Amino acid sequence: MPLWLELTLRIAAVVGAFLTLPLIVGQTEHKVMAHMQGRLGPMYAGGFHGWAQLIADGLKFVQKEDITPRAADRPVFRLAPVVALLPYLLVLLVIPLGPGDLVAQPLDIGLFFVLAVVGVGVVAVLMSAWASANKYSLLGGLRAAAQLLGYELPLVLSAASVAMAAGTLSLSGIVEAWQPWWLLWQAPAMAVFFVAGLAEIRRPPFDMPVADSELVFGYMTEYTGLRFAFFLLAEYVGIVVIAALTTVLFLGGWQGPFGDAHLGWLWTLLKVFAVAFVVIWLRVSYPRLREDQLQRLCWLVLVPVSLGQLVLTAAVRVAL
Amino acid sequence: MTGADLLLLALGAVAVGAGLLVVTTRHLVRAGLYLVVCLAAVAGLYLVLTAELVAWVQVLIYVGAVVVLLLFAVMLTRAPIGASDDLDRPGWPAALVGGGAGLGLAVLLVDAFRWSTVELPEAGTAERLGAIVFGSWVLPFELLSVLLLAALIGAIVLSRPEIGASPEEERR
Amino acid sequence: MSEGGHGQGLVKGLAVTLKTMVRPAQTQQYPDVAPELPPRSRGVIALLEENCTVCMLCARECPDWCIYIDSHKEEVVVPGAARPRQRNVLDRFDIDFSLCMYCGICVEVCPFDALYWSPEFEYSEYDIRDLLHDKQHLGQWMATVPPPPAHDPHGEASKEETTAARRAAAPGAARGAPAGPAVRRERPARPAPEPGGAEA
Amino acid sequence: MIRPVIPYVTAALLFGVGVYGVLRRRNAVLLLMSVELMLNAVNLLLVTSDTTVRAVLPQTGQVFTLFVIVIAAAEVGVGLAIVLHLYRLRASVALDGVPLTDAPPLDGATDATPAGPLGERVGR
Repeated sequence: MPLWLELTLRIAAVVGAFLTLPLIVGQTEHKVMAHMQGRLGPMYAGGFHGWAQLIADGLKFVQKEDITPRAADRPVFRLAPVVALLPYLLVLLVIPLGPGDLVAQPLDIGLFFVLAVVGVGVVAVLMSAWASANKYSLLGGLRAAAQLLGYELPLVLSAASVAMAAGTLSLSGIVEAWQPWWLLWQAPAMAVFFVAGLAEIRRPPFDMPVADSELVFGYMTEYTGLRFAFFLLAEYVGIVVIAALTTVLFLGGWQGPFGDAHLGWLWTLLKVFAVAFVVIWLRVSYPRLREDQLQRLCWLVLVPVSLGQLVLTAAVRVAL
Repeated sequence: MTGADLLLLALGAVAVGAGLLVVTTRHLVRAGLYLVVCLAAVAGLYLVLTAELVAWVQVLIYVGAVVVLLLFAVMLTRAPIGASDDLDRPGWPAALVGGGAGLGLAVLLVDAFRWSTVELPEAGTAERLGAIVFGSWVLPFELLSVLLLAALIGAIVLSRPEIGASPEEERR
Repeated sequence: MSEGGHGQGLVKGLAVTLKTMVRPAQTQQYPDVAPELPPRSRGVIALLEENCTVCMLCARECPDWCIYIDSHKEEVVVPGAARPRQRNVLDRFDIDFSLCMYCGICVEVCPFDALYWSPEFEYSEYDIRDLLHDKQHLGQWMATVPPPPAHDPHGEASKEETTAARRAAAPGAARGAPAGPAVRRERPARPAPEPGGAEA
Repeated sequence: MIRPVIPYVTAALLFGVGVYGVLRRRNAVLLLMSVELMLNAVNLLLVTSDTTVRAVLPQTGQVFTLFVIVIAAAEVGVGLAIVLHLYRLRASVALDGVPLTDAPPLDGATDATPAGPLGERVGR
């Protein structure tokens, strides 16, 4: 296969995943959330149990008027949704789906790349918050910035723990080094990473930046139509990314009970969707934290736990 | 001119252009956003120069944290939307000194290197840099951690003016 | 609260949602699947025109004033009577369902069972003016009124039966009882003695 | 195979831009941004010099760049704390409005002078 064809194929695959996985997660969220609340969820669009609901939503968003408030900073306002979406697309490039070549772009320091790029998303939040010329947006943006900066620390620390355990920063390398007993050894790091990841993508119960009962819709208040859809899409790609990272770092990626070599991609996808289900489950079960509880959880629980995990990881590594 | 040269040229132009916008724009927040572009372009330059780890550290620390902190501060100090008139002082001496420094250095460096070419060194991967940091440069590294701690404590002390006041005072 | 208390609560919350998820949903697929309403649901008010005597009680009691009644008097010449009788003829009986609050007072007060509750509820309109149902429209709803419930087998016997039995048992019960008093005694509890008195 | 003069000149120009910004800007946060530009210019210089200078220890320039980035992060943290404190004191971050001669009333929040300027502003 010539190089350019392979490259095109890989990028097409990533873009395909980028466009379908969030939709699947979104539809799952519709359905799971509905059933957890004793409802049925969407039932009409597409016929069978409303499978096409999100496509219909997308069509609706496309048709809606694209409003930019008069007082807004136009270019910044219009650019923000794209900036919110782009980092996640880049992250999907390096997440390994299966053993060997099943990754769009194997990267030596994949973990570092992922953490660095995910961190860029906060710029988009600040852009949209400030450019909206709306006090609720600004409040939401400031909340988001404080939250994202704070939770980046436990996120990176817990990821560092697993990188330390595996002795590599490459995501594929981490999966290869993973052993089932790491589930126990790295359990605190996994919990911290998952919770911090939830906060990074601003999912309930960590959705203070968009808290609709307090801030209208936070930094997304002024957005309409396609730009708003981009923000929503970013949220769902965020779920996929966090679930995939949790899978790859802590759940052994493509390692399964059997058939790793051929069914690896299936194991990865299964685990990703299982984690995504937990993300949705948490959203339904827990109420939103208060702003001070959020910071308290970060600095008084997650950071110490992740530091302790680092010490534990180092101790076990030295002992082995 | 190789492909790498062209990339360097383009990224350098973006970096310098965005940098110029940072220091000349009259929109406070946009200055921060141009800074993002500039820093990202510099990260791109690092990548072309095979300094992988440094590039991603640049993205993680600079774009993800430093610029966000700066933007945060801009918003906390009530930046207006749109142009502000009182950002600059009269700038001829500044232009003179800045232009002089930049162009002077540029001329010096051009004179030193001309149009010579060099081979790119081995990539600065995490493994190699880690070996060097923890091999030859351990002491500075440890000093840096102390510096960071000091900065952390300093920032906390500075941003809490109530420290030292009685508990009742703090609760007020 | 201890940390254990927190953890317990968190787990309990997850358990509740999970349990709810595997149970069947409460949602009714209404337009596709007709809802199972109780048989005596109050959907719309039906009018049995023949029973109406234009006593105006319903219109007077209606808290929303949403019942409009017009009538005229007609003379009915009864052969053998000294003079012609007068009779109210219903010209208009409208209920404005955009005003109605479904309290059911009109149905309660009607002394002649001219108004009934029908469980039919799908009569929304695109134009609010179409919610004014005239007597013809109201009469059409009569078809949907469910039959009255059967007597409770263990309950008290109906007033007609007991009265008839008493009459039959009483001395001098050879003559048949006139219909009027029997009907009147049928509803002793109704707080509307006026039409009954007028008829007597 | 690259021409190192391109990143070198980029670094020099970035440094000049940074100097210009430091001298020109009145707003303290913008000034910090300009300082970041200068630091980046130095970083770029260090990384580029790794390609041209074959030192005994390879990639020392990159290691130094890492160190500089860390120092820059610390600098921004403390610098912004100072700027925010200044804003709280004076409701402005214009640097040439800062009087360097008289000391700011830092003891304003203590019980001795409860109505001091700091006490008022903090309460806002």
